[in-house]
Amino acid sequence: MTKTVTTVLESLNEGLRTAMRKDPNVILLGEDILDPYGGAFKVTKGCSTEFPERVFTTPISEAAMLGIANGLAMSGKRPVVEIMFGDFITLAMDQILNHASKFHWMYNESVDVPLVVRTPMGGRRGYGPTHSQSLEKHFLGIPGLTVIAPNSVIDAGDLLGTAILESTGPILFVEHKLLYTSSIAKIGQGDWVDFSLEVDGAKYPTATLGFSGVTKHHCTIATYGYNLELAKKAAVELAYNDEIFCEIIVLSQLSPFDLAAIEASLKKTKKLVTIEEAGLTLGWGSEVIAQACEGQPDLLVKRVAAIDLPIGNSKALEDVILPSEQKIVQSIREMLKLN
Amino acid sequence: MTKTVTTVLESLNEGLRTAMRKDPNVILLGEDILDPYGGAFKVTKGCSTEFPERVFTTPISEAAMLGIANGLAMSGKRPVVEIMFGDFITLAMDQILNHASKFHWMYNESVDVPLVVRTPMGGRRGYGPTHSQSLEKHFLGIPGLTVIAPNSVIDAGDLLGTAILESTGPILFVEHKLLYTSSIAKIGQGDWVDFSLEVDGAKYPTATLGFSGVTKHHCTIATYGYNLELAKKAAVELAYNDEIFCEIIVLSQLSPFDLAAIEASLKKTKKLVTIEEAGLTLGWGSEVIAQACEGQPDLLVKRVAAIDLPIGNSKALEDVILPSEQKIVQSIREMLKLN
Amino acid sequence: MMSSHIELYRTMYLIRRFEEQALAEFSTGKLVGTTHAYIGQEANAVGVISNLKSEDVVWSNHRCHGHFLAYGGEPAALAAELMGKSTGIVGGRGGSQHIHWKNFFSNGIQGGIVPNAAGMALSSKIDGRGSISAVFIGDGTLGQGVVYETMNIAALWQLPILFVVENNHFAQTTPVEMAIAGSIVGRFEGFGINATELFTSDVLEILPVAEQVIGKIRSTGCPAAIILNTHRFMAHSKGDDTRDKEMVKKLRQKYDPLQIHGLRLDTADKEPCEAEVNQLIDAAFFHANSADLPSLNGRPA
Amino acid sequence: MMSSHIELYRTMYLIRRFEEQALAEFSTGKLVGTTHAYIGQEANAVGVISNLKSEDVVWSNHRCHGHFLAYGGEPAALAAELMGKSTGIVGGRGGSQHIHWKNFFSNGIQGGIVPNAAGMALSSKIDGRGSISAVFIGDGTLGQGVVYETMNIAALWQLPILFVVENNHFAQTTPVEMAIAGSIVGRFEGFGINATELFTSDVLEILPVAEQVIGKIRSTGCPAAIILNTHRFMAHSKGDDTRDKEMVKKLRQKYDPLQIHGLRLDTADKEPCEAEVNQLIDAAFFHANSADLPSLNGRPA
Ligand SMILES: Cc1ncc(C[n+]2csc(CCOP(=O)(O)OP(=O)(O)O)c2C)c(N)n1
Ligand SMILES: Cc1ncc(C[n+]2csc(CCOP(=O)(O)OP(=O)(O)O)c2C)c(N)n1
Ligand SMILES: [Mg+2]
Ligand SMILES: [Mg+2]
Repeated sequence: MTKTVTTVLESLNEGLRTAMRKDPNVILLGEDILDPYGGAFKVTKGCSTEFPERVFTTPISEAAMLGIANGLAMSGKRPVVEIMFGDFITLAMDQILNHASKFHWMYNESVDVPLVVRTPMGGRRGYGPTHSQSLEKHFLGIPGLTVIAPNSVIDAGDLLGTAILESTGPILFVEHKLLYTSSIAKIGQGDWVDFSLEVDGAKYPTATLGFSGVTKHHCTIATYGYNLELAKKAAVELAYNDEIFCEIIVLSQLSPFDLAAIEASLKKTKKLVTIEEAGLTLGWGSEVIAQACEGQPDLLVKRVAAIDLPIGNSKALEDVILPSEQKIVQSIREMLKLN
Repeated sequence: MTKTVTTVLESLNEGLRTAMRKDPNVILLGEDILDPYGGAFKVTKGCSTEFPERVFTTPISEAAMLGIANGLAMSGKRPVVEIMFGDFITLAMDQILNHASKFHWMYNESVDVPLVVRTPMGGRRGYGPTHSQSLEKHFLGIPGLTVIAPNSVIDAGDLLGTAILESTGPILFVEHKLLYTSSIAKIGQGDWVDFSLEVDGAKYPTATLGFSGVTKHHCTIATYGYNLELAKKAAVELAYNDEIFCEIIVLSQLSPFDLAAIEASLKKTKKLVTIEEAGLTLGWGSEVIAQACEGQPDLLVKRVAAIDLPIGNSKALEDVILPSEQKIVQSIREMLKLN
Repeated sequence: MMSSHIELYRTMYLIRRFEEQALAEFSTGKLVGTTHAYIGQEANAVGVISNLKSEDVVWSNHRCHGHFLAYGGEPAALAAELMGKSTGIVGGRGGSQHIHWKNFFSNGIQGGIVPNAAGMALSSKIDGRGSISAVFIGDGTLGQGVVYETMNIAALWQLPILFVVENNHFAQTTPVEMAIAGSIVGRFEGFGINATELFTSDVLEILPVAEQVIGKIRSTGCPAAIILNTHRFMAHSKGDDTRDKEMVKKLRQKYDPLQIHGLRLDTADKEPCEAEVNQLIDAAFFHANSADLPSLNGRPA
Repeated sequence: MMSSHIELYRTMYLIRRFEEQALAEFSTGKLVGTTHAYIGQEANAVGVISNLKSEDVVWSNHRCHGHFLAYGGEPAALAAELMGKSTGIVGGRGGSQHIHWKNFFSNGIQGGIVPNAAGMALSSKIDGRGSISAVFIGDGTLGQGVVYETMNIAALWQLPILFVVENNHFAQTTPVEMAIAGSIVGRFEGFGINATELFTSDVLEILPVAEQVIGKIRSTGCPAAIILNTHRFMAHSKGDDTRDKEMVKKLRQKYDPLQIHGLRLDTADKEPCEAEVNQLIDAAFFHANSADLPSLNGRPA
């Protein structure tokens, strides 16, 4: 590959195509994924041209699409399903929860169901209440299901490739719409000049971002996906204005929960803020905080998330409903009693 | 009504029929709900005989059933839908999340959607992985949706009646299968001899159970639905064997979360154990604990729930996967470092 | 019920101009999000909805502007909704595809509206109100299972519901041949629902057939379907048209409902009508543009 | 492929005896949970599955015991599964309606299995393996939308899948007239899928028709459906029968597949066959009963 990949979208596209090249069992299913269109957000662009016999554009049938992918996965294929907007995953919930995720255990571990459901989530594009949600929280904790979300500091294409080629069970792969156009982070440069980065060796890695040269961080921020971009800005503001240094832990594996990196950071900071775009109640952060507090009784904790409302169409409404850099800064200041 | 109601099932049945008598707009929809069968768990028994024109037995179409109920609710009716097993609610998730729960807010509060979805949840009957789950956790926190669960210390029929007759928005009403045959608790008698009971005046009330005569409780147990029965036994064992007195808070409104009673109890005990039958991860207890810990930093907290696995069919598997009196006792002893 | 030639033309022209203006505002960045223009399909909305009464219900989809305007909705309120303003139909909360006004409703999940419409039809039937529900779906939406669940129940329970399938031969980029096996009429018939199919963009052909089908729903209380073969002249939403440009141009030449029906009008009637509508549209977008943005006002419920 | 008269009888008798024994064990409390007896429908499973090859796939539903035994599954493993034992088909994890062995699968969510079967058919097609998927559903399950989503895709993509609809005229307590509008055959045809309907409990009538339909699926690669009008003689699950007892008795007199086919056999063949099966069933339940209960063995994944 000589083409320089600069956005997360390009990385995902590259990762998808590489996976298809490596394994002839990779099959794509989804609505409007054929070239020249290449999918509503273009992640599948080029795939049908390169592998015409392995890309199936489907009718508007999210449940059947998932059900067919289950059947493919149980008979030697590695299907990758695109749900055009994550909001429609509700239609496939039965196939995900009562079929794909159950078969392996229910059939006494005699089958694998290696399928990946890719879908864009998130707001801030003015698409309104049925095209802007972050519904992944409803799928965290489903036994047998792995939920993954790329971000800008790890290789999103590799992450997708690993999910497609190495999974033995179903994976929900959640791509925030704004992440597509996000640049791949260059740590120590540009926006990221103050930060150092450590990425663990996990299959779906966790990244730890700290302020370079700072020996003691005061607070742990846990987040995933696009919200890292907000977390970063908030951390910079707190560092410059308040001399509060936050260590940011970015997970790519949302479920099953593996919070080792967060716990390690908390040993030092004793303060935890979670950031996510879904509605506050029973979001990803609730589990993170519940686990953290079960493990360590003396923490200060706080969740930053959307207000529990549909996502209004108007930008003015999106702005008040969704989390923002300002709300994160505010929450951390409140938690630390800096106001 | 002269008939003496002794089980929660009878109470629910009575509540449903009373609601139908009170308001001619109450309409029932569900699979196999006509007499003489009266529904798989008999909650609707007698309704179609008394109100033949208001009880609609449906094809096996959970999504359409909910969608039709939405339409009814938005045009003056108060539909009550029975989903035969809670496990099938996945099929109706889109209608619940992207339709019923959204319409009121999305349409700028110009419509109400007063519908009740009743469904049995829970295991311990050997029905296997697709007929034993407690999936309500996936529906907690959906903006616009209220989730209610009856229990044996409040009047379940009244609760259902309130949900049907007084709701302005959609309600998911979750009935644990074992609750049907549970006796209505007589506080201070039989099994309940040691307990005192306080029920708050909320629309969907919260009950606080304490040991009568005990001035200081050591630990707060928060739970809902059938799991109160386990909590009670565990509390009795801890009281007799360990002289640990637990105050039990039983919520009937699961979502939106209103944890005032739990917080009040925690002010005194500083120790919180949540009990639920769903898988541990991102269960109801995660939100309870996250909120509690955000509010008060010095708590000891612990969740008791099922192992994150499908519910095996074999009783031997149900027993290890689901929470039990013994696991609750064990967890509380561990938290209090009594082992 | 409206039916004079000029009135029919006026509504179709109103839809056309509204959509053109909305697309224009998008390119200048005044509108965000997305929009699905109804241009080319105007005769469907007008031909069907002209036959409805005020007690009847309309459920519509992502491509709802034409249905809304044919229903009598305010262009200014729709423009404001698209712009996310507090004066929008639903205060800027819903946007282009999520609106409600009187007995008109739309939602952005393909297919999900169909049982909602059936529920309202059931409500009408229970009360003996005599009103019907009309639900508009596209060809692609026939991919959704809940549509068939609802057909079945509507036929079993004899619900007064009109299924309107606007077959514009594409679902986003997917040609109907890649999305629908068998036949649309055959599908309805398999569920015991009478279906009438038309191949026209002439409002004067759609109007009487819709009248007849709707009349039958009213008199029998039974569901029925109209399949309207039609064409969209613009992209699916904003700029995502993968169809051959020449082909689309030819469609427009042949099937433009405004052209077809416009020929029946005297210039003396048509020109003032168009001028009036042009002004209305300008005013609608002008007012929308200067309206306030919404806020939650501390009311998160 | 098995096809001698006595072999057909043996399999049907095996199913019958298995189900009778399972129901008996329920009443004595040895089995918990629930079970859905296949008694009365034996000719369907045997008639269809006898035509399948080992590479073919079978997806079944809640009423799966007959399908499983016709597929060649071990009665002892099925009995142990019902009893929640570690020697069960899936180690006691699935129970009566959630089993998997070789290319046989079942699940307890009505309709959801249909796209799973289609996915396996697609896999076979992609690889050019020539194998087909057969999926068994009941009349009531035609209420599920995903069934139609799958019909559409199977027809569009020409997937080698056989839809077997066992119309036993009831879904739990719901008579088919209250559950299905239009016609079952018409529904398949609306999606461009050829459907053949039979009204018989005679395995010798089902067998050749299934052979022909399956042969056509193999040769054309296209989906097809068989609608088998049939009758269940026992309750839906354990004791929940709301049907008229006399009516059921009459059905049994007229439509018992074992009676119908049994008449063709000599007593000299039939008796030893029955004796052998009786012993097999006794042994199956005896061994199941004494087998160990499962544990998680510290492996929660
Ligand atoms: C359940 C669901 N899946 C996918 C989409 C995305 N989507 C919006 S419109 C559309 C195409 C609809 O095609 P059709 O029904 O033919 O209507 P048309 O756009 O042609 O008017 C798609 C796939 C959606 N809104 N809802
Ligand atoms: C999605 C779903 N809804 C409801 C049920 C409960 N249920 C199990 S079997 C059954 C009736 C099925 O009827 P039919 O398809 O005719 O099969 P039969 O039992 O007659 O063999 C129902 C309603 C289910 N298992 N799955
Ligand atoms: Mg279309
Ligand atoms: Mg049946």
